[in-house]
Amino acid sequence: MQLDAMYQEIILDHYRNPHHKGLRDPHDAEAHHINPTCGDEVTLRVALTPASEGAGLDDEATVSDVSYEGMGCSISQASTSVLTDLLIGKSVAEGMRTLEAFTELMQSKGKGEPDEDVLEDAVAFVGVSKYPARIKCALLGWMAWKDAVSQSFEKEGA
Amino acid sequence: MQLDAMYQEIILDHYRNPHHKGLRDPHDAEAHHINPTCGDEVTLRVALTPASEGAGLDDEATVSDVSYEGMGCSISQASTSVLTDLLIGKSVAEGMRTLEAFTELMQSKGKGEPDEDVLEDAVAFVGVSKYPARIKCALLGWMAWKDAVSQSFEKEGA
Amino acid sequence: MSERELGPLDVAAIREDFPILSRTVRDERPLVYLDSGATSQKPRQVLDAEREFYERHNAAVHRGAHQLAEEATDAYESARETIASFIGADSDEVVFTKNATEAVNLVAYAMSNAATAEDDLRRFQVGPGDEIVVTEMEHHANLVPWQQLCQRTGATLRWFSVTDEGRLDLSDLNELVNERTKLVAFAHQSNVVGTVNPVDTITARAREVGALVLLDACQSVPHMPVDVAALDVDFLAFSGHKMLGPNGIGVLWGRRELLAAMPPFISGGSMIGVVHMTHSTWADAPQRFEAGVPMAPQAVGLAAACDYLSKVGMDRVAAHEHELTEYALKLVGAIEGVRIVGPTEAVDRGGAVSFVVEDIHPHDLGQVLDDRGVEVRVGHHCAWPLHRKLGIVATTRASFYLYNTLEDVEALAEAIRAAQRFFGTRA
Amino acid sequence: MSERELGPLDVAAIREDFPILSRTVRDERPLVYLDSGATSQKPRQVLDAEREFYERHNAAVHRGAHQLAEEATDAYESARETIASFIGADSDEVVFTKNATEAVNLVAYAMSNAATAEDDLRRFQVGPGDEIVVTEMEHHANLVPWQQLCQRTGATLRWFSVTDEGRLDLSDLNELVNERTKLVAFAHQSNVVGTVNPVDTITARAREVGALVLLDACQSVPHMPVDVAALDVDFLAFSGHKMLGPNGIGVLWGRRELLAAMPPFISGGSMIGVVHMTHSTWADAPQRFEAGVPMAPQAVGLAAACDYLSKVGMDRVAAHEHELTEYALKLVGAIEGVRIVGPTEAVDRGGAVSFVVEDIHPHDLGQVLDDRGVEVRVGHHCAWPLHRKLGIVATTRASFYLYNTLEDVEALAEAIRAAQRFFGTRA
Ligand SMILES: Cc1ncc(COP(=O)(O)O)c(C=O)c1O
Ligand SMILES: Cc1ncc(COP(=O)(O)O)c(C=O)c1O
Repeated sequence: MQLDAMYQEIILDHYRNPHHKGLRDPHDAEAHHINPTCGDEVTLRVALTPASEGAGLDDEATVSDVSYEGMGCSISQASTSVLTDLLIGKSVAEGMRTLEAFTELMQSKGKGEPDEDVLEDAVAFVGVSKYPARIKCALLGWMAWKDAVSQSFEKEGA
Repeated sequence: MQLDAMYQEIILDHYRNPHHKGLRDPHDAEAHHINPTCGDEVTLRVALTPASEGAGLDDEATVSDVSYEGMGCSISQASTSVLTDLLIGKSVAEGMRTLEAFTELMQSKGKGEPDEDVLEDAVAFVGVSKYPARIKCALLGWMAWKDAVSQSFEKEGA
Repeated sequence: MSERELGPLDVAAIREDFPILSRTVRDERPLVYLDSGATSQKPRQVLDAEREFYERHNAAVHRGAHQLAEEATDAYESARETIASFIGADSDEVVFTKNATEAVNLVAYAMSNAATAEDDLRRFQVGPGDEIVVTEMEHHANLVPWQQLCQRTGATLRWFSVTDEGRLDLSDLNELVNERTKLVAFAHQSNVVGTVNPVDTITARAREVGALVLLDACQSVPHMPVDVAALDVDFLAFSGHKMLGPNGIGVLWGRRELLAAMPPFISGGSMIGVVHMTHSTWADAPQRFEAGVPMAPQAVGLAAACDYLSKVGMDRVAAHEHELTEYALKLVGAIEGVRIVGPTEAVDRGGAVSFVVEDIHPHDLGQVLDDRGVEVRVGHHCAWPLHRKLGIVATTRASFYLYNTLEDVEALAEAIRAAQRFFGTRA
Repeated sequence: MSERELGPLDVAAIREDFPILSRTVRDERPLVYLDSGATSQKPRQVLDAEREFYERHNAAVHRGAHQLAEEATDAYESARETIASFIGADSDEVVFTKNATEAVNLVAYAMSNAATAEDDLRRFQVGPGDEIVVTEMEHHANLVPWQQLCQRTGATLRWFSVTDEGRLDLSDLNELVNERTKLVAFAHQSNVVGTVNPVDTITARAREVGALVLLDACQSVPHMPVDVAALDVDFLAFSGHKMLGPNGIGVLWGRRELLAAMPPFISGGSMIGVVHMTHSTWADAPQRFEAGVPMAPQAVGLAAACDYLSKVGMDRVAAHEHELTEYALKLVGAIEGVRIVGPTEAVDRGGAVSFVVEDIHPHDLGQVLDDRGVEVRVGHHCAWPLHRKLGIVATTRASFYLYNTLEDVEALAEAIRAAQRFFGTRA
C-alpha cells in the first residue's frame, strides 16, 4: 500500500479542515485556474502590502493575505491550504522561493529531500511527486498564486 | 523472366508502329485523360455516324473514326493503338461490349481467358493484368474513348 | 440471434490473446483494465499483422510500380475492404484518417472549404443564418470542430440538452432541427454515461429538413454490430485504437455521392488529379481525402482487429458487455454513497459506467483504485459540457470490453469500498 | 569530423537489422530496395520498441491517472524529447502529426484560421495583397496546401523557378521575397533531383522582409545531420516513415514563440483549455496542435529510429549515401542513352538520383528493373510542376539509404542495360 505515503495525515487534515478558505477583501488581484484534465478549479486572491510607506509593490512587498475558493481533489485543496499558511506574512520574494522549492519537490519523482524549514507542512507532498498525473493537482493553487501576484504588479505598473 | 509474357510481340509492335495515330477531323468529341501517378496523357477523338439517315446518335451509331495523340509507356500507347483497330467500324454498342471484355481481362490478375474473337490483338494484354500498377496504363485510352462517346451523345442531346 | 446460437464468450481464451493483460501494476497487483472507453488493448493477432506488413511488404502505397509497392497497396486496399464490410459499407466510401477527431474535422473543414470553392457545393456551404446542431453530451471531438466551423463561417451552433438521467432531451427536436439546419452531429453512444441515442428519430427529422447527419460512432462500432446501410446517416466517424486496432488510424465513412462532391481537407501528394503551379485538381474519393503517405500498416492492423471481432461475433461482444454493465450497475450502484451518473438500467445503454462517490473526489478515488490495480478513468472524459450540465466537476468511469470478466466488476466494487474505508467516509 | 573518426558504415551488420532486406521478389530475386525516398524500411529495433509499448504500456496518453496511463504518457513524452534532441530542438517545440503533409497543412490552416480568430494574430494573417513564396521543385505536399491557403484567403502564390540542372534560380530572390511576403516554404533537399537548397541565402532574405520560413525537411532529416538551432527557419516538417520510423507519424517543429501564438488546426479532445457549449479555449503548444488520442506507439517507434540513426551517426549516414550517390552518378550516367536529371556532380546533392533512358518510358524501365528485383520509383514523384518545367513527363528515381551497398548501385546499372537490350534500344 503506497497510499499512505501519498496521503499523509497532514494532507488529509488540511483537506478536511482547510486554512484561510473563503474569498476575502481587500485584495489586489484574483486568479482563476483550471486543471483541464479534470475540471478542478481554484479562485485565489492576494493582498500585498508595500515594504515601506509610499513604496510601490515589488518583491519586497509583504503577502498580507491569501484567500481562495475552489473545488477539487484532496491534493489540490490541501496544497492550497498549506500554501496560505506558508505564504501569508512572507515577502513576495520569499514566497517565490517557496514556490520554487515546492515545484522542485513535485518534479523529484518521489526522491526529493525537501527542506522542512522552507516548506513546512508542504514536505508532506513528496509522495505525490511519484504520480505524474497528480503533480498538476498539487501545483494548481501555486500557479494561481504566481499569476495573482504578477497581476498585482501589472495593475500597479499600469 | 516474366517480362516476355507481359511485353508480347504484338504489344511492342503496336508501340513501335502505332495505328491510326494523329488527331483527325471530322470528330464529334475529344477527351483528354491523364494518369495522375505518372503524368501520361492521351487525347482521343471519336467520329460517329448515325445508324441510318436522319437517326440520332445512339448505341447503334457506327464508330467511323478514332484518332489520338499521346505520350506514355508502351502499354498505354499500344493499347490505344489496338483500340483503334478494334473499334473503328463497329457500332457503339459493340464497342462498349469490347471495352467491357477488355476491362474484365485487365481485372483477371493474369488468369483471364480472353475471347480472341472479341478482343483480337488485345488478348496480348493478359500479362499486364498481373501488374496492378500497369492496369491503369492499359485502360487509359479506353477510358478516354468511353468519355468521348458519352460527350458525343450529350452534345447531340443538348 | 437465439441464446443458443449466440453462446457466451470464452473470455479466458480471449484474454490469452492480449499480452498486456497478464502484467501486474503497482505492488504486483494483477491488472484490472477498465479503461477501454479511452483506448482498448490489442490482441497478438493485430500486432502480428502490422509487423508482418513491415517485415514483408513495406513500401509507399499507391506510389510505386514495383513488387513491394504492389503488395503494400494490395494490403492497404484489402484492409479497406475488410473494414468497410465490418460496418456494412462499400470500400470506396471508407476514408482513413489518423483518428476519429480528424474524421470529424475533415467534414467540418470540407464544409468551410466549400465556401471558397468555385464549384457549386451548396450542400456543404454554411454561413450566417445556417445552423449546425450538436448535443450537450458530445465528446469534445464532436463539439469543438463544429464551434470552429461556426466561427470560420458565421453559422450558428445549437444543441440538444441532456436530461438528469443522461438521455437526450428530444422535446424540441422539431424546433432545433429546422430548415436552417445544415448538419446534425451526435454520438451514437455516450462515452460518459453510456446512453445509446435514438439515431432513427433524429435522422428522420434531419431528412425532413434536408440536413446532413454525422454520427460519432467511436463508442458504438467497437461494442455493437453497426451497419451503415441500416442507419441512414451521411457520415460515420470512429477510431481504430478503441476497437483492438492500432493507434494512428481512424475512419470516416461517408455516402458515396457526398464524398464524390465534397472538397478536400488536407492537401498534398496522392490526393491530386493534376498539379500545376497555379492550380490543382483532385483525385476521386477516398484518395482525395488521404493526402501523403498513409498509415498502411495501421490499416492492416485495424483490418486484423475487425477480423478478430467478427470471429468472436459483434453480437456476442455486445451481449457480454451488456452482462458486465448490468452487473456493474447492480454492484456499484448498491454501494452506499455511490451514485451512478447516467441511466441506471442497462437499456439503450452501453458499457461506460460513470459514477460519483460521496465525499471522495474522483482523482482521489482513482488513486486508491489504481493502487489496487483497478484502472479507471477520472475527470470529465473530454465531455466537459455534459459534466457541467449534470452539475458535476468530474466523474469516475469504468468501461468494459470483450476481455473483461465479472471478477473485474467485483474488483471494482471492492476497490470503491476500500477507498471509502481509506478516506473514512464509510465503514 | 576527420575521416578516421568517421569510419565507414558496417552495412552488412546494418542490413541484418532489417528483416525485409532478406526477402526475395519476383522469381526469387534478392531485393534491391532503391526507393527509400518514398519510404524507408524499418529495423527490428523500431518494430520491437513499438510492440513493447503495446504489450506493456498501452493506454491513452494525457488522459488517465492510472499506472498504464502514466507509463504511456511518459513513453510518449520521452519519445518527444528524443526526437527533439535529434534535430537540436526543445521538446515543447515538437508537434506530432500523422505525416509531413499534415505538418505543412497545419501551418497553412493555422494561418487561415488566424484570419477569423479574434486575437491579434497579424503575424499569421494573410489576405489579398499578401504573398506566399514556394519553389517549382516542391513536392505536392509543400505546394498544394499553399495554393489552397491562397484560395481560401485571396493571397497570391509566387515561386522560384528551377534551372535546367535542377537548382533553384535565385536571381530574382530580392524581387520574389519582398515586403508583401508572409511566408517562404521550400524543400531542404529535393526528392526528385536531390538538390540541397541554400537555406541560409533564402532565410536571410526572408528575415530582411519579416517573412516566416517553413522548411520541408522530409528528405534531409533522414539523410544528414539537421540542427534547427543552426538553420534559422521558423518551421520544419518531416515524416517518420522516411527515417526508419513507423508510418502514421510526422513532425512539425516550430519556434516556441510562434507555436505559442498560433491558432489551432484540428480541434477536439486534449487540445483544449476549457470547453463550454458556446466557446472553448486552448491548451499550450504542443498539445494545442495534437487533438485526439495521439499515435503514441508510433512516437515511441520513431524515437527508437532516432536512437538507431544516432548510434550509427548521421555524419556517417550522410557520408555513406554520398559515396553511393557518386558511384551511381558515375555508373548510371555513363550508360549510353541515359541522362541524369538534376545535378550530375555529388555537390550540394543528396541521394535521390533521377534519370531518363532514351526511348524507354520510365514505366517500362521500372518493369524490367522490378523483374530483376531492383525496386525504384517511376513517375513524377509528386513533383509534377518540376517535371513539367524540365520538359519531362516522368523519370525513374533510385534513392539510397544507410542499408544500400555499392553492389545495389551495380545491380541498378546492370538492370538498366538489360532494359535497353530487352527493348532493343541499345546493344
Ligand atoms: C520532399 C518531400 N516533401 C513532402 C513529402 C510528403 O511526406 P508524407 O507523404 O510522408 O506526408 C515527401 C514524401 O512523400 C517528400 O519527399
Ligand atoms: C464518443 C467519442 N467521440 C470521439 C472520440 C475521439 O476519438 P479519438 O481521440 O480517437 O480521435 C472519443 C474518444 O476519445 C469518443 O469516446
